[in-house]
Amino acid sequence: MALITYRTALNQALAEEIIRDENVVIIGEEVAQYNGAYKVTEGLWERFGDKRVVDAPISEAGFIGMGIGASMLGIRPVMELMFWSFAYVAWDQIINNAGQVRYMSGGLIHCPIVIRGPANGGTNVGATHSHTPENFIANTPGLKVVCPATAYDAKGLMKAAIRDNDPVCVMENTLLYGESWEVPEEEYVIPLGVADIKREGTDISLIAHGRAVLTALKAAEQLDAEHGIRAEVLDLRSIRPLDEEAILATVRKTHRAVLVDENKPFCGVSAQIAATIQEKAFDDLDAPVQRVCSLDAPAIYSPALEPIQLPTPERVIAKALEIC
Amino acid sequence: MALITYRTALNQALAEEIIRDENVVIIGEEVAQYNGAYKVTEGLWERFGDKRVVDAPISEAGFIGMGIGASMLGIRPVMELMFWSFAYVAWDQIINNAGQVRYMSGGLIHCPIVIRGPANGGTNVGATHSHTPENFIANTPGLKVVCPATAYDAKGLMKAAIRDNDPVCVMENTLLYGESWEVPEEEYVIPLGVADIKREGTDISLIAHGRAVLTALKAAEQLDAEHGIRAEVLDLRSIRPLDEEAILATVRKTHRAVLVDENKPFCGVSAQIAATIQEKAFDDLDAPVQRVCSLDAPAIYSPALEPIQLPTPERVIAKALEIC
Amino acid sequence: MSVKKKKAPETADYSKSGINASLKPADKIRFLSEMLRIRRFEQTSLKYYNQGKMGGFLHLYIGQEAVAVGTVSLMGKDDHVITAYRDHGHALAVGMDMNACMAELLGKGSGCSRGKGGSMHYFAPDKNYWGGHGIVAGQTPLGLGLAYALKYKGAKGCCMCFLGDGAVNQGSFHESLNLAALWKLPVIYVIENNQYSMGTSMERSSAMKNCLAERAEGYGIAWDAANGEDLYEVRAKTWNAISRAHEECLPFVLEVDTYRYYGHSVADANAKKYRSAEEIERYKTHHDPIRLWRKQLVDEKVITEEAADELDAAVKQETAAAGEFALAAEAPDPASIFEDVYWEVDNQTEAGQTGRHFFGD
Amino acid sequence: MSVKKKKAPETADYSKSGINASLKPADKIRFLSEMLRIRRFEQTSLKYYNQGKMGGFLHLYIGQEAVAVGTVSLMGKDDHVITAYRDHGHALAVGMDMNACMAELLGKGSGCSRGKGGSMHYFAPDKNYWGGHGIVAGQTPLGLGLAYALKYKGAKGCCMCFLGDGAVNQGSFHESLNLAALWKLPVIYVIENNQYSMGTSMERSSAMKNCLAERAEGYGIAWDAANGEDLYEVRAKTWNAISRAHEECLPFVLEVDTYRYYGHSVADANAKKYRSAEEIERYKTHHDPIRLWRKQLVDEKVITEEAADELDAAVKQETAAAGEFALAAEAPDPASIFEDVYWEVDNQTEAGQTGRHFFGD
Ligand SMILES: Cc1ncc(C[n+]2csc(CCOP(=O)(O)OP(=O)(O)O)c2C)c(N)n1
Ligand SMILES: Cc1ncc(C[n+]2csc(CCOP(=O)(O)OP(=O)(O)O)c2C)c(N)n1
Ligand SMILES: [Mg+2]
Ligand SMILES: [Mg+2]
Repeated sequence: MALITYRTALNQALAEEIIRDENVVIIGEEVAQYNGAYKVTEGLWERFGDKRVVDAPISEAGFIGMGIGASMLGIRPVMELMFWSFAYVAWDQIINNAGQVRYMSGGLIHCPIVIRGPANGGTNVGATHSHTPENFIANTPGLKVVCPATAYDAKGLMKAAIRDNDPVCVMENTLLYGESWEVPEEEYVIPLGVADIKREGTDISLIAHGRAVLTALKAAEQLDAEHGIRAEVLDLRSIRPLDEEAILATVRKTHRAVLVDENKPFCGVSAQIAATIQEKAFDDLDAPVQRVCSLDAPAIYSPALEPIQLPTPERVIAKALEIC
Repeated sequence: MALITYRTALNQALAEEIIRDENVVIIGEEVAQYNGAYKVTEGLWERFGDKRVVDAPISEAGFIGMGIGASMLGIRPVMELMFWSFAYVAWDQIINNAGQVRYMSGGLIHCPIVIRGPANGGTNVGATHSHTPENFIANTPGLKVVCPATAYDAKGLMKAAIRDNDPVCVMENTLLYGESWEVPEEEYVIPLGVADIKREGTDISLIAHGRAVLTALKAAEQLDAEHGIRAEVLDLRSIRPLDEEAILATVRKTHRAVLVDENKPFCGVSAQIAATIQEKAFDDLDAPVQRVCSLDAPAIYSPALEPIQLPTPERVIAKALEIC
Repeated sequence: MSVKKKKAPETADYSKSGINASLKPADKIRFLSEMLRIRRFEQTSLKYYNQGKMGGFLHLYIGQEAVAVGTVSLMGKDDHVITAYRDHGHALAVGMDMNACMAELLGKGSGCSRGKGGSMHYFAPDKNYWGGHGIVAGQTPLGLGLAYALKYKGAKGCCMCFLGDGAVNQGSFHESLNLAALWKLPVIYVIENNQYSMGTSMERSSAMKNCLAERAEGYGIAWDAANGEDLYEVRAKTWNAISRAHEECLPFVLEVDTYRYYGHSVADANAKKYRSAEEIERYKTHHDPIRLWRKQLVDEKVITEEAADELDAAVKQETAAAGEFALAAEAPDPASIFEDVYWEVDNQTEAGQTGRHFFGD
Repeated sequence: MSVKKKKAPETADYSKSGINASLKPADKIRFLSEMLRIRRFEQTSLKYYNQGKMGGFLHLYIGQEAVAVGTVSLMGKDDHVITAYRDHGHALAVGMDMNACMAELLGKGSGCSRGKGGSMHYFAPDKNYWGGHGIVAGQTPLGLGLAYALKYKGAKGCCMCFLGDGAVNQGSFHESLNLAALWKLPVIYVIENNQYSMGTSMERSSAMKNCLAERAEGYGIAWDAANGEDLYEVRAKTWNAISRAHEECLPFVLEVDTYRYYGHSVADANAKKYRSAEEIERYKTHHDPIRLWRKQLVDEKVITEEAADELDAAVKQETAAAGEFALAAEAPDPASIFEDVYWEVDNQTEAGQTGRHFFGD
């Protein structure tokens, strides 16, 4: 196993899929000659040329819509949004075209498209650049969405997303691009809809997705070291499809849950998870499910304050202690 | 008290506010000369003229953004979206401009804009025209959203929305426009953030917003008549701000809740309400909070099937019986 | 009311232009038949709509038939079509099954979209027909994508993407134009200018120099304007666009003047308020594409009045039969609500079975 | 690399045009001072950025100063400004406090946006300055709205809305152009064409006939192109646009050729890859707006070389002091995270107190 970055893992996934399937094409702003604003596509244009790696002008509605149209004819575009925040200028294309055309056509059309890019706060880029719309996407039947937390997951999920015949939104994280994890040399694919226990435990479940998984892991370590509480950390990995069984299984084991979620609280992903747990594991719960989300205001710029706006291990620990 | 339609109630609210405040201007597609696609603005152009009631071309991003800009300089635009579904082509304007500019400017700017129009399924207009984005809006700190269920509420909330100095989204319902309720002749305003008990009860709480309130009321009647169960029906009216106290109070009284919600289930408004109830009234609950949402697929066209895709009294009753 | 006048009859005789000169009488009669099929189909659907047998909207194409039939008549095997919600004309022109189209209106399981799309959302990928789209101009980047796919695959084809005179003011259309020109994509935007977007005349919705297609200039895209009442002219000018797309892989914007006789949709109660009865009457009497084409064929001695009447009668029968088929067809199975959401689920693949795809129960 | 050449020096001598002929020496020196203040401010901010004292992005305006200073110098009491994320130049030009601007970069509570907006989001409504917007072209409909409000209120003013050469390809800009023309709104779109959007040259992002502003033709909007290295020309052509807006309440599109010396943002590691070192050097040496203006003033004998050096030294002191102010300023109070979200809450009105506004705890 090699220690590689989340960015490299994604890059490998893209390269491998470009090679595997001649219909895979990477399209986005600065993905080709510039090597990607965040260097996820580094070297791909040089390796695979103009046809497979395409620089787009700043026209997200236009080029995302175009990608959807091309996917209807069998192309498998992997569209980069420089930030997922920019999806809002292409929102109609994503929700109404990618999300609904299979349904409205009675199954005659499908859209094997991937839309990917970072969706996270924490880098002081301000409110307009820090959206995390996985809850919006997951609200929309017809769309799928995954939020990998490690390099291993990023690679495996990206490959699954590209091979999937439905539109899949992959939400990455600029704060993770430079982090490293072990990744096998051999090819592997991680199916969408399968959660992963990132740490075993017996006393409480910390359920998270994306970078919040790392926050949960830190909290778990501290809970163990300082409070003797064994927390299990469940990484959802995929939001839709969702591994509900894994969620219920961990709660049935620990009887307590804190959900860690970088979404804003109102109707964030953790609202759905909390609602599900209380509905389906009501009698297994020894305490209310707790949520730790981003503080409920637009993302603040100030580097002094933004770190505390996101879920912190401290806030997770405090919630855990409340119910343990 | 006069019996007037939901449509007329809205029309009165608009007219009264146009008269009250010279900065109020109605802008939207077909709102003026055509009298509104759904006739909510009927007669206003004739009464108030070109300056106050303005027909816009099909450019939602352009004119909603324009309205937001005008509101920054003190105009109070009331923008009609012919359907809230069309908000997705203006999504960036709504979320990033109306929603974030006050914050990003450190409070120097505010946007007293109202964006209104119908947001509902049930009229066989297909998946692209049946979105109910109140959960998306409520997820966004900086925005407010209300969903009136009756003519009385529609008028009072619309007037409050127009006078509010923050951006308020008013989500109406084409299936309610023609329905009538008693509305007082005297002026009144309903503050945002105050829920309303539409029916008192002791055995179970049915919590809903928008047209789902009427579904809940029908279910409550039948529960009473056929099962001797006294259901309390709480109408949220406003989603953000939210009357959490009223929600917790009814649950503390009845110890059981079914949430009725025309949103799609994943991260719908009722997910947030369920999460809140289990968190804050955990010990008061005698059973898990249940949710009745729209069936989890894009809105189907077929007039034979669409009615059962929305929450029905039958589904509400079934859920209520499960936990009573 | 619209100030823009129908163009004065052009001197050019498009019946002689290459693509038309080679037409056989049978072709010309087929065009008449196709236009009639559209009109009679919609008249039948209108009857059902008024009887309350349909839900939602019904946007009639009546008056515009020469545009769909003329443009679509030029399609080769790698040419594709996409349009907006006023989509019956193009659907029938590409050869979609009339029964399935009628059944769709009535929301039946045997509808072309299994009752899921309705009037605005017809689809037939096997006929290179990609819908039927309800969001104004939403089809314009999709059409671009079809052209992109054709070029990517090396096919000598194009995508004709239809839009209305109101749709030109949506940002996605403008973004599409820039991309089409920048990347030399074989997409032809056909603006069906019927002079109104709902109740708003073109002058009240669109700023322009002389015409809407001229906006293409700003992107260096070639454009033209055609008189949509004349099938020959529509074909001649469309062929020019298609040839460019096929030979040079270049986009084109073609504005076609036309007119709809009915309201924006059948629910449009104001259909006779925002334009005068005289205006509508003038179009029906002097500019009706079917009437004009029939007269043309009679003048050319391609058809007799009697044969034309017979043709019409046969078409009426066909549409009536389609109506009966649709009425008799069954409503979709309630379980089908959850079908056609995810390909992987429908096809019971492994990916369709890992994790929960549907929520709420 | 950009093919588009700087225009050959025009024969017109813009120093003689009405709006420039009336300038007093003090005005001309003030313009020099303002351009220097922008440049020195940004050089100071760059130092802090490289020291890790800032977060996020820093988009430098250096090289483009004559555009902001020239256009803003013409603003009257009812003229307003809105721009994108490359916003320091316009902010200082309208007279925003340099200390507050620097403190904002460092995320301090005394920053112009209370540390909430950062580099991309400066605001000063009291100076008719409406930001600072991070979404490309997002400011274009907002600027239209400012113009709408001015017209609605009967003010004789306009809104100058700045955007980049990459921003012209966003749909919202196109929608804004149509609305501006249709409703005759006094908005002036100033395209600051620095030839690149991030690492993409204009030719790789924008299809056009001859220039970007020409897209205005399709909407019947007047337009012009100016050489952004020449403050006189910028002022003369902007004044033409402002006069139209004031007198006839009409929109305008003005494309100004300019150049940025630094990368797209400081984080742009490729700044010297997508364009040649020679290109950058050529602009710095031959087309620098400050250098050229200084020379002009010396030639006009409005200032001596020594006085210009003194001015520059004073400006450097000012920016250094602003830097120190910002460094010493306090971080915002964590409680302020929840401030400035809702007006009604901040102002403790009744509406701000009914119902729960914030969630999560
Ligand atoms: C984004 C969006 N805005 C508004 C509508 C409602 N709407 C449907 S069709 C239409 C008029 C379109 O006119 P035009 O483009 O001229 O096409 P026509 O109906 O004349 O064929 C409007 C306003 C919509 N479907 N989508
Ligand atoms: C909708 C959107 N897409 C992409 C971006 C990322 N981005 C920020 S600036 C920029 C380049 C803009 O270039 P241009 O308009 O020429 O302005 P300049 O930076 O040269 O001043 C890009 C791609 C964004 N902020 N918003
Ligand atoms: Mg039209
Ligand atoms: Mg630029």
